[in-house]
Amino acid sequence: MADRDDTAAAGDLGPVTTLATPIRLDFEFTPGVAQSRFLRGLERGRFIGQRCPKCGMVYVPSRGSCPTDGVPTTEDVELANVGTVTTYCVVNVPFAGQSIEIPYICAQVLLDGANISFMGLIQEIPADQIRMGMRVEAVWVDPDRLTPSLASVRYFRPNGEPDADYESFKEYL
Amino acid sequence: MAERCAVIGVGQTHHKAKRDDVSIAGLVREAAKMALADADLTWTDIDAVVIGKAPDMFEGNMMPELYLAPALGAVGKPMFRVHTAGSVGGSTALVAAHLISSGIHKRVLTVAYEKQSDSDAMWALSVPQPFAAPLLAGAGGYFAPHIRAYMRRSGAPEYIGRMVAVKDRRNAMRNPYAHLHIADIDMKMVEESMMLWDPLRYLEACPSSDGAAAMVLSSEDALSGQYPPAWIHGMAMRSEPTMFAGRDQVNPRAGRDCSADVYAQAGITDPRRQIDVAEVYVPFSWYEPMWLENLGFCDLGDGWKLTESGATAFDGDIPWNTSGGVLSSNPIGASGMLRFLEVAMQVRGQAGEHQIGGARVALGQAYGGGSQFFSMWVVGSDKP
Amino acid sequence: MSAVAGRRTPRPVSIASFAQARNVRRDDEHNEVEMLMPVVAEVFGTIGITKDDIDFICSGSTDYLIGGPFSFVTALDAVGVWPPKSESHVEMDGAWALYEAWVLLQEGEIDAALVYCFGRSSPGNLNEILALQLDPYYVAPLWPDPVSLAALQARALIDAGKATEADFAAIASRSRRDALDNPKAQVANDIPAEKLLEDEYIVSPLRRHALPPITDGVAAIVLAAGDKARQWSKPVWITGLDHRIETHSLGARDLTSSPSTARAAEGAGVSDGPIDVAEIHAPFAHQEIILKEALGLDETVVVNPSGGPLAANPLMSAGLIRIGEAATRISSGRAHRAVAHATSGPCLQQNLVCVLEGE
Amino acid sequence: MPESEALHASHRLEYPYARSVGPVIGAFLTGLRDGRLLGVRGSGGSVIVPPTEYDPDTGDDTGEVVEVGPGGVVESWAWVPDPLPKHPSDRPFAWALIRLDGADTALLHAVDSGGPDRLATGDRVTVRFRPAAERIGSMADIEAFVPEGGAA
Repeated sequence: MADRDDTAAAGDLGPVTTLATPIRLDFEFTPGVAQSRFLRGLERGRFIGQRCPKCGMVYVPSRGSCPTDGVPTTEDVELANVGTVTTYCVVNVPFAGQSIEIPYICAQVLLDGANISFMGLIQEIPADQIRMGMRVEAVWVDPDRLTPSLASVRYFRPNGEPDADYESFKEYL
Repeated sequence: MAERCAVIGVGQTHHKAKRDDVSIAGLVREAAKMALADADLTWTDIDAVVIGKAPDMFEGNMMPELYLAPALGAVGKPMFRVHTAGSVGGSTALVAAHLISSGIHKRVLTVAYEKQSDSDAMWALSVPQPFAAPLLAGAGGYFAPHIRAYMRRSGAPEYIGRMVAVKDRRNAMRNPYAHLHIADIDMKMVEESMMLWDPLRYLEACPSSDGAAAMVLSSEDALSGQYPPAWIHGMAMRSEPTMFAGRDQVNPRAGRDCSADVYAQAGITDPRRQIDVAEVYVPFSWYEPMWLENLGFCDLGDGWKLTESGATAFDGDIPWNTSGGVLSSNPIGASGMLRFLEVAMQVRGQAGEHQIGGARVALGQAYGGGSQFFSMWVVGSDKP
Repeated sequence: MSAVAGRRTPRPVSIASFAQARNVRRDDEHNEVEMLMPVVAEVFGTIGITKDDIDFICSGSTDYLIGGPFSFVTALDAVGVWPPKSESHVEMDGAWALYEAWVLLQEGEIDAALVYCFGRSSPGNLNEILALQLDPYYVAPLWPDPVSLAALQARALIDAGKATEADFAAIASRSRRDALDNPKAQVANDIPAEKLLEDEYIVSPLRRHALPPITDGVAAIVLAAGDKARQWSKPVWITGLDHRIETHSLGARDLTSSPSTARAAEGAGVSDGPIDVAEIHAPFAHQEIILKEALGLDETVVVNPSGGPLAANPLMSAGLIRIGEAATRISSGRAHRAVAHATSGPCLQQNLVCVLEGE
Repeated sequence: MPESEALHASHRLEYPYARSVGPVIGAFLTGLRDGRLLGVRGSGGSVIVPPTEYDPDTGDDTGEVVEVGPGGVVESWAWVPDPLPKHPSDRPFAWALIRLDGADTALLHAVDSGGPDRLATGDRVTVRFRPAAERIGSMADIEAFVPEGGAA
């Protein structure tokens, strides 16, 4: 109907088929009060979680509420530097924003004392030797490079303890 | 009491990696006009329009119902926009259906779409935020650990995922609208495809597609169209939090509760026996056996056995995703609606080469977020 | 279900409870969950219920305000949806989330719904963000800001002889004076209109006073039907609810009128009885004039006693707040029948009208 | 409790979207690149500028492409004394809705009139394209509209 003779005739460039519309927007971001406490803990080389006053579960990080009760989590709980790999995958695919050489292990780590796992990088072990239940410890960046960010945790590595029993973490899969 | 509601028109685009021949409006109109034609209606016959899509950042077009209102003949009418993450195509259809079952409208057009190629799906799904964890895994990396957990729990052999990948791609060969048409797909090809997120291989993951889906829904006194109506026998949505202590991400309770609700409405007590065909949101191969269990088609831990037995294959007793499913076409915002639309096509007998003969009751399911948002409907050829 | 002469009689649904945060220029301490939690607690607490009494939840928000996808997903943690709930989200103002919940309540299968919305307007630059609502090929690439588009509409209104700049100032002056009685308002003051006319133009013919403030705010409403409507509070009934959209291109619209509001008002039955109070979502002063005409309101109607959006305009929430404010006027006995209005899009492209009545 | 417990950081959301435009928008953008203004005939015979695949009121398919302009009438305008960084002009200008000759709908663009006292509703303006070598097929190919018979 439209892209015919008269419009294309004017030049040999051919019809316009795409339009570049770059979009750049700037924001001031805050993660909120509760998550900031977690992040400030990372800056000190510590994992700080928060306990729900109703169900007693410990969230790390807490976004400020207990996701099941909908009430504020207020009691800070310092967690261990060690935990258990509940499940994992091996990342073999390059993608934009990736900063680690593939293949590498991406695991759900359940810190001792927490009731929720979070995703962490596992190193110092070949990718084919990772196991569900493996005990791991956090390796932090040098003290002078600690920041309020998960980048302060370089990675987790096996700490040599015997694997956790499947029954002990199967509720967290 | 709720009014009866039926699907009387369906339309979808040819889904492709890049639909570089159309604008966003052109894409949605392709599906919408096809649905109107199927229902023998024009824009003026429609009372209200409900659209859905995944994040606006895919196209960089905020609240697109505003720009798309005239393109979908919505001027002067109610126009509504739904966004519930990956389940959005399903929930959009449900919001549209409630506009009928509540008695408010007679005919509603519902459309879902994604034009992912305007940007990059991987970018739009994981826009890096300050203070967030470094980007570790990408989209499939979120789900791969849960797949491993399923394998551990059920003892499923590793080739099950490959069977699903082959089955759905072979089904796609019967569907002219599917994005992926891999004629020579077999177990070996899947096994030799690149390992992306171990245990997930390239050919076990969904593509990224441009595409749109549309349906015309009608009340009982406003039926039209060339094919018999697909009556809605049950519909439900359920959500649970993204992360909480003791959350079962392999077999989420929100999915179980949602199916229990929809089955109760539809009078289904034995899904495997009573449901003739299902379209279920399976973006990664292993989600077929996982959802077989979650949706109650078998006992816990037995989903993979059903897949292995061929029960879910085109000639099985409960064919799943005869259209090729999300594994063969994945315009994210529309993927859920395509599930709902495909089962309507089945019970209307208009699915062409991927039609299951005699299909009378069918289940459509969509899920989204971290397996936390579910929407489902059961449609049938009989009036409920 | 009756469908007499095109308009059915809806199932009575009551605004059982309403809560909003104090509207502020900037809340940069809290994330959306932390902003919502106290408001959700209040909307339940004032009528003595919990989340377990709720059958359906619907929320309204947009990802673009904070520049990250899926902000509604984590916001759910402010409610605690466990066991799983029937729940949905619209990428629209909370007033449309209320519409979805009201639709479900019409079927008679459920009796209670929670509606909430959140809009932090401060993190980004609204002048740029809202340009992304415009035609992505022809208009958004030029980055027209919402103030400029509103100014085109205001000029058209003046040219049509329907208003003067003094009218805009009078509306702004009255709104912010009324806001002095609203503890949740962001901008409240008592400045005479003549003084406001000394303001500089931001984009002519709009001076600063005719613009809405930039606001962070959240709000929630509990809807109840059946026995719960009377058990939980003195009912404020939704007797009519409708919404309509216009075409998108500003150059294809008559900007001096709001036909979509007029149609929604007809659908909601605004003219079926006298209106005491109107809470109108007119972010720019001149839009109140257009909307009053479209709603068919005469000079006896009290408009925006809360101060309206000129006193606080949290995006994605300001529409739902209009419904909450109108309901509050009725529940507190200061009005019997009220109309609330919400808008979306450039120059009032999409409009929702809600009619409320006390017993 | 300390003054501000929460952390803050700046966040940039940026992507170079590339949109396929389809035949109708493509015709208009091609016209811009070639220095011409095009519209499309809507279902009721009216001429829609800029052209869309659909009639803005009925949603019906639009028809033949027609040339419009280069002059037109200002239907409304708004003077911007302090342009924002992303605006199409870095000196004061007017946004205007311009109904081009031969068109039934108005186009939104910038008018460079030199001052708010030199523009009024109903004024005639004409298009000022960027030099041909700079045009790529986008709205920015129009530098601005200027008052007919003498620019600022």
